[in-house]
Amino acid sequence: MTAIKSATPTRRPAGHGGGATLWAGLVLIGLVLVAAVVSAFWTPFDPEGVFSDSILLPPGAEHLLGTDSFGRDVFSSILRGAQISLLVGTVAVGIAAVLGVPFGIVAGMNPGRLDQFMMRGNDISLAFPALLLAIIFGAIFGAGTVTAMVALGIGTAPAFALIARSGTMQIMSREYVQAARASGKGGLFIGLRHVLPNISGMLIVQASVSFGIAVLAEAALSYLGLGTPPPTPSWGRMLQDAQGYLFIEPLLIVWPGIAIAVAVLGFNLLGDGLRDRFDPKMQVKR
Amino acid sequence: MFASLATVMVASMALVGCTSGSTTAEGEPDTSLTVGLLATPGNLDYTTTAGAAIPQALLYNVYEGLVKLDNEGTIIPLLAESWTVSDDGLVYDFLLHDGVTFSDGSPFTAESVKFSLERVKDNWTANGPAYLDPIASIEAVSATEARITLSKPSNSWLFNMSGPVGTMFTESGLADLASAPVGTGPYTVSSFKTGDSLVLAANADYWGEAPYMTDVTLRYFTDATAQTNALLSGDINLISGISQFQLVDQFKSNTDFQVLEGASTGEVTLSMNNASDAFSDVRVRQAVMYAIDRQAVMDTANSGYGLLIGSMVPPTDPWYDESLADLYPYDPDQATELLAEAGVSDLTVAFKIPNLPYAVAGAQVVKDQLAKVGITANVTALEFPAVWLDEVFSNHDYDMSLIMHSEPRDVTAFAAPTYYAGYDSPAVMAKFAEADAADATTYIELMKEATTTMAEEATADWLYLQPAISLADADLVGVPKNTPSLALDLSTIAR
Amino acid sequence: MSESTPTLSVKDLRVGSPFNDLLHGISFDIAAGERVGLIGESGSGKSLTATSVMGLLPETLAATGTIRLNGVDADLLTAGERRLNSLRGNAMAMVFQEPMTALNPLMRVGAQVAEIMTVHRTERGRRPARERAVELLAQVKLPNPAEAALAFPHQLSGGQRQRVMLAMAMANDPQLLLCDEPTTALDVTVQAEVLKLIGNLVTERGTALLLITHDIAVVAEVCQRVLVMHQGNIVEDGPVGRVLTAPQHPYTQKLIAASDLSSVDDRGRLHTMSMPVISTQRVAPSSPRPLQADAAAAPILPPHRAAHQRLEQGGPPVIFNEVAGKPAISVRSLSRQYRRRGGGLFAPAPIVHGLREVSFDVAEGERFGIVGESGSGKSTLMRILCALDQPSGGTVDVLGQSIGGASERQLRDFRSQVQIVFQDPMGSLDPRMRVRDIVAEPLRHIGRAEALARVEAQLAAVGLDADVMHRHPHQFSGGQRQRISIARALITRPRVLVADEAVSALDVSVRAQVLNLLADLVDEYQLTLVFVSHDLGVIRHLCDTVAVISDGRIVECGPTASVYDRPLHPYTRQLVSATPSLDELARRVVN
Amino acid sequence: MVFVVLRRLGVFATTVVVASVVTFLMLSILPGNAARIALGVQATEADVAAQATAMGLDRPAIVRYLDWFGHVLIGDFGTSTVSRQPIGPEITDALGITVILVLTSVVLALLFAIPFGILTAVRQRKPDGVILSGISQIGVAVPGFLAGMLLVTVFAVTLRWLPAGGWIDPAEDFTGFLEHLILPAIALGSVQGAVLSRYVRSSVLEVMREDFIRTARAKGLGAGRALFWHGLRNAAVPVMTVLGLQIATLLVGAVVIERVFSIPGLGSLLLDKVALRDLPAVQGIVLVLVVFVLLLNFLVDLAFTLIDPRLRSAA
Repeated sequence: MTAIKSATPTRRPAGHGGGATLWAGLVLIGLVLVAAVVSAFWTPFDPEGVFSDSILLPPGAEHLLGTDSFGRDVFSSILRGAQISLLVGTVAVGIAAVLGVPFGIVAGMNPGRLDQFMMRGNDISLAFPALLLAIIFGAIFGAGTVTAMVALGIGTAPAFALIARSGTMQIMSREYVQAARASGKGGLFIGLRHVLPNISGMLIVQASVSFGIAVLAEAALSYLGLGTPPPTPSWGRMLQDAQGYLFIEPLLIVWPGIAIAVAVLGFNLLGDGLRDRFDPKMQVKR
Repeated sequence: MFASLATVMVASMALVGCTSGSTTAEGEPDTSLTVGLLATPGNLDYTTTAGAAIPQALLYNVYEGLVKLDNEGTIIPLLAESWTVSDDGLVYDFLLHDGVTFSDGSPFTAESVKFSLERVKDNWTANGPAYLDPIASIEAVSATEARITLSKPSNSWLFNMSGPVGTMFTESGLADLASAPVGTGPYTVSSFKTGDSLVLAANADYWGEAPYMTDVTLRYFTDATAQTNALLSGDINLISGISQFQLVDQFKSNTDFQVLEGASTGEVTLSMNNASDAFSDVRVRQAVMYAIDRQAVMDTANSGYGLLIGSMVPPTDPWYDESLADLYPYDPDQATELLAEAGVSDLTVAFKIPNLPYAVAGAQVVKDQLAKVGITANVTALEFPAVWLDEVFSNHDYDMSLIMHSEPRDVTAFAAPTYYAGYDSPAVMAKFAEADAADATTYIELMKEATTTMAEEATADWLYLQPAISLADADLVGVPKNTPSLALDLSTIAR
Repeated sequence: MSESTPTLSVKDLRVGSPFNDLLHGISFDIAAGERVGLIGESGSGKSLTATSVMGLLPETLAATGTIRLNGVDADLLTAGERRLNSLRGNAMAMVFQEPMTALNPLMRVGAQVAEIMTVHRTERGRRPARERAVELLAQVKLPNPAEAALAFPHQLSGGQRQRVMLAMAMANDPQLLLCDEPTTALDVTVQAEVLKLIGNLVTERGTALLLITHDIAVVAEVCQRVLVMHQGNIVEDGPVGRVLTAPQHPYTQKLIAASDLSSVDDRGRLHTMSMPVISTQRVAPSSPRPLQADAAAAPILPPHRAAHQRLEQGGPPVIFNEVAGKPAISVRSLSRQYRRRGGGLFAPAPIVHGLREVSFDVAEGERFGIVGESGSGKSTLMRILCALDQPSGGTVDVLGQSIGGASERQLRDFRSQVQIVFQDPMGSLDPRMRVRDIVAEPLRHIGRAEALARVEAQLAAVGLDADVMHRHPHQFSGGQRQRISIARALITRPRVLVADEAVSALDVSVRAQVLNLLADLVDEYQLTLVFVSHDLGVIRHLCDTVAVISDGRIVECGPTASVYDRPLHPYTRQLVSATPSLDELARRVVN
Repeated sequence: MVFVVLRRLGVFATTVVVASVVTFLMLSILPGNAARIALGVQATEADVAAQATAMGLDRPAIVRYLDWFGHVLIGDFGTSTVSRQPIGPEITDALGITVILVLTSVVLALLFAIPFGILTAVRQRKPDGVILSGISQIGVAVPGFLAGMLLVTVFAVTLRWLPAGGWIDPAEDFTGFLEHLILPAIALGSVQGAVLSRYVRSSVLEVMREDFIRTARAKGLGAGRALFWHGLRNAAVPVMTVLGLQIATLLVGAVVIERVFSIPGLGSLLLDKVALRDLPAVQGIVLVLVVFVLLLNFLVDLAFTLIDPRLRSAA
């Protein structure tokens, strides 16, 4: 009966607002990106050195956002901090996708026993949240950016697997997959040529949302001392350091806070925008 | 500093009298106290569990020894009313207080002394059972007379007796050391939750003068900020030994609170692995000494709080020598010269620090300063205690580290060739041994010499002495300022 | 009918989005108790008309004009939401197309029916409403209504759900009932019953009916008057009989002609609405002949004539359409059962019988139709014939290749010999691929240049110009998409072509074109065609042999004409009577 | 229905076992010598070795696993190598605290998210709807612990209205308990609420497009009533999934807030025990956390089958 469905005019995707959200997201992410790139070549001051003579200066002409307890220029640190956040986000999401997507596709393409089995496995990995992994890994391999990224990646993978699976199952029911099989195409070909391109939409949405989550998680981990070790500036650790100076220089807590919010907001908006942009038929529906 | 310190003490003591007097006049005084501390004990058994946290809570409060260290670091009688030492310094006769009972009701007698001290050798695994090695024999002359004979004279022995190893236990109280300690002290443990709180209640039938505070809660925090927030919001009354000093200033200006600065035994040490290729050459170590601007380190990492000591000796030790602080002035050129002399160029060292705030902060400054003389320090913050103890302390797998040594008179231990500093100087060890056996005056002399040698040979860079800063409600008096021992003595605190 | 005030009167109704106009000022009346059909192809705006009457237009659309309902002073277009709420489901009610999704899945149907009465206070209190609901369910002929009332929608069949929708709609005796494609999603036999039901209900109660559909047959079944809609305008308005027999507006004429599968032109092709696209391209640049020569060598004349047989109740399994010599397809006692998904650890998986003991042949070059309703097993059969599924019993030989237990490797040659055309013109083309890649997909071991050449040739053969090669599927209409999938199916020069509901999703006009195209290509390439469909009409037009399949069994099989004119099996009779040909319908309405 | 439950239970059990193995393996490669930590800096290597044997650290992995999990099954998590107390109580205490905290925050979150999410969905095209959903977007982007810090600074430190942290057992002093609960619960709840409201919004939007809502409208229900009577229950399904996941992740996720407010919850306990290399305790905690999550998913699944009749019949 699908025939009749597609014969009737398909509803237009939800909300023209999608465009606006999309752009807002892109702009914010753009800001972070620029900060990261610029800081790779130039920052007003060295964000990693120690300047005993310029400790805890208030915002001013020389130091736009003031300096921290090591006399570091906060503005420089914020710029450089963007690198860590993006790095963590990218790698974590990358790992998650690389692990989760093929897993999900394979499960989705082989309904029945294998699928059941794989999904149980997925449930178990779902039961180890990223933060828990980060704590354990931190103890095993020592805390650090890499550990955090890996933990977040593995912790996020199950989500990707689920999305990929449900998407795959939708695609597999489409007739063009039947047609491909009827002309003797193997699973690999179908997976790569038909399934992957057609679920990429929802995967991108998922990726962008996960990215935001990863940035937040990195902050939380740094706050717990499980994140990026000093002197490399990380927004999360800047927050933690600033906590001690809440009464001496309250602004120190504001800047990294804003930075994090901007990044996360950016990726969430992007995600929502894309979700509206992509064909509504591709949305996961129980 | 000493003077001021003493006077304040006296003043506060005086205050105890009047306040307690006045308050009793009108209604019930508030005799409950909540103290905010950082390191939480894992359990309450310091006979088998290391760490300063347990003694801090229990020593002098729940457990008592024959002698104790007062806040000035002098040995004063506790369970022993008095004692005499034979001329050869081998035989100690302790006269014990009469009618002392343990919190479980069992009596404290010379037998208890014999039992407790003999127990140490076989049953203690932590907190330095070796300290009692000098003991040859213990006999209970009478119920109130205990005689301890040493195999060789030892100056450090009696001092150590003021620490955990010297504390008195009763056979009937050993059942559950980990959570229900039984001692003769002014307080008893009424509840303990790891990582959260330890509640002490005044011991009703305490043999000595009853403490002013009847209910004391020790609350444990994971970071100093939470600690100070708690004090500001009135959750706690006292923070003993704040660890992040940028938090202090806000209290100085606040009349609701008092800031008490005292001396501790915590030497913040930039340790170098004397046995490693990097630092086996004394000149390289000395280069480091010149390369580091300790004042700057202290200013940045410690908000300027602390005392430059230049050796592993705090002012509270009799053989303290202020002059050592200026032994190695900040002089990068000198440093580079020494390096050149030693034929070392672009030296790279593994700088493995514990992931503790002061260490992380200090290391960044040190790294920065070493870089200026061409030494690259690769900082890795190791999880403390687990990984740091394993890698640095046990396996000596490091070139440089940064950690605070808080045990009192730990310099002798530091000199031991098996210790993680890897400092191997028979001469110095011999001197320490000699000193320990010598008479009181030569003891001090020899200790001074030995410690000075260590400073000169740059065994380690003792950056500064961590100040003992206590933050308290304005109305608290008798708060111990110094921490000459591991104990946090609650008995003197009053309103 | 004009003297008494009409129940519904629509004047100059215009609906438009910010971007384009969808209804260009349509006007019509419906008298009390009158049954009016609104017919048109997808996108003609017929659904919009209904939704505007109900005041349920999506907020992105704006409507002007006037819509008046008898006894309502206000203009429905301008009336306030509160007022409309009091009318909807009360004075006017509507039945929607998708029976699957139109009911709340989490609510018992009885309650859903009762609700409409409690909402409008036509029944005091819940209990009486519930009781009334059961009565209504009885009136829409739902088997044991008391139980049905307690059922959840997913426990009912499509037809039953649609009956529930009707019960709901009629609950408050509306003076106007709107039905939007009420039976399109249903099987033909069910469709007939539901239509009958609608007819009876409205005549009994004198309710005015506006029935929206794309299917003239449906209109003819129930309606007195028909409005023909085309691109947002009503192009013709008249009594059904007259419109069917003597359509005036050219569009209507074409529409009628196209939907009449019994009347063909001299070449035996259907009348299409536009000029036949294909004819020009007849001279296909790629001449299949050389390729075909050997394959087609076996002369298909004299044509194999199928025997007309039926399956006796509880009788022995029959081998239908047995072919002397070497048949293209030979199926013997084929059965397929599978366990429903989710079986496993504890719950024993329920076993579903897709096919039971099916045996038949298809001769080389024969046009073999398989007709059946949803769940009859026709799709399973189709899938097995294409080796997309494995038989669980029996043997299946296609072009001498046995399907049972064959590996992909063994099937490689088979794959290029047997191809499929699917139903859903959207779903059968990968939206992310370009047309050239879609069509080229079945080709293997062929250089890119040659592949492209063949694609271009094939597209031409199905009547599409070369420039479509670089476009994506969504840029095409349903008909064009179906041409593309036909091109894909034929590019390997298959000998057997399986078509699964290949035209069910298309508008009548397009349907005619595609059917003609298929017919042409089958002739040209001398294909053996297996055409699976629920629509007896289409089959009758296209196939020379038809097998009627029901509940996993072939119940009757024989030459199309004789099956159609002299059905042996009761089920077939039901089926046939449910799909009358146009002139038959015309006859019915006229007298 | 019974079958469904049984099957799920079976699956649940097996997953738990597998999870326990994973947990054990993960932690058995933990560096840092528990014995050394117990003895401290003055102990000799010989002492440490002896201590290790005493702690049974030198037995083969499989033996230790079976020994451990066997006891866990009979509710005995073993004794902590540090506090030398049975671990069970320690865990249950901490778990209790965390669960109270998490549930309170989730309730707060729901109280905020449901109306807010529905509002933003219904008024999605109106300016106020857009603004409100923008606000929730920002809420999602704020780190929870930052919210915590700010709350402490304002309400505890500056205004001195509420305690800056710590925890009081409700049995001891209920008002005190509430006082200590409010700030952390809000800190945790506000962010979760923002997140939830996003999901509520999207699933309400989803439902509003469903055909049966149109049917309801055609029956004469106003848009509001149609959504309320027919929409929300349907919308609840996806939201519940998220909720389950949230609670699950929060059990550990709360650790950050627990740190800010120095609350002795499960997360904090985990961090402490990891720091002390109290292996039995860490294993116990991790296992409890994991099982708790699995249990939650299990319950959520069951809840679905209750809400959605379609799942009842289909196994």
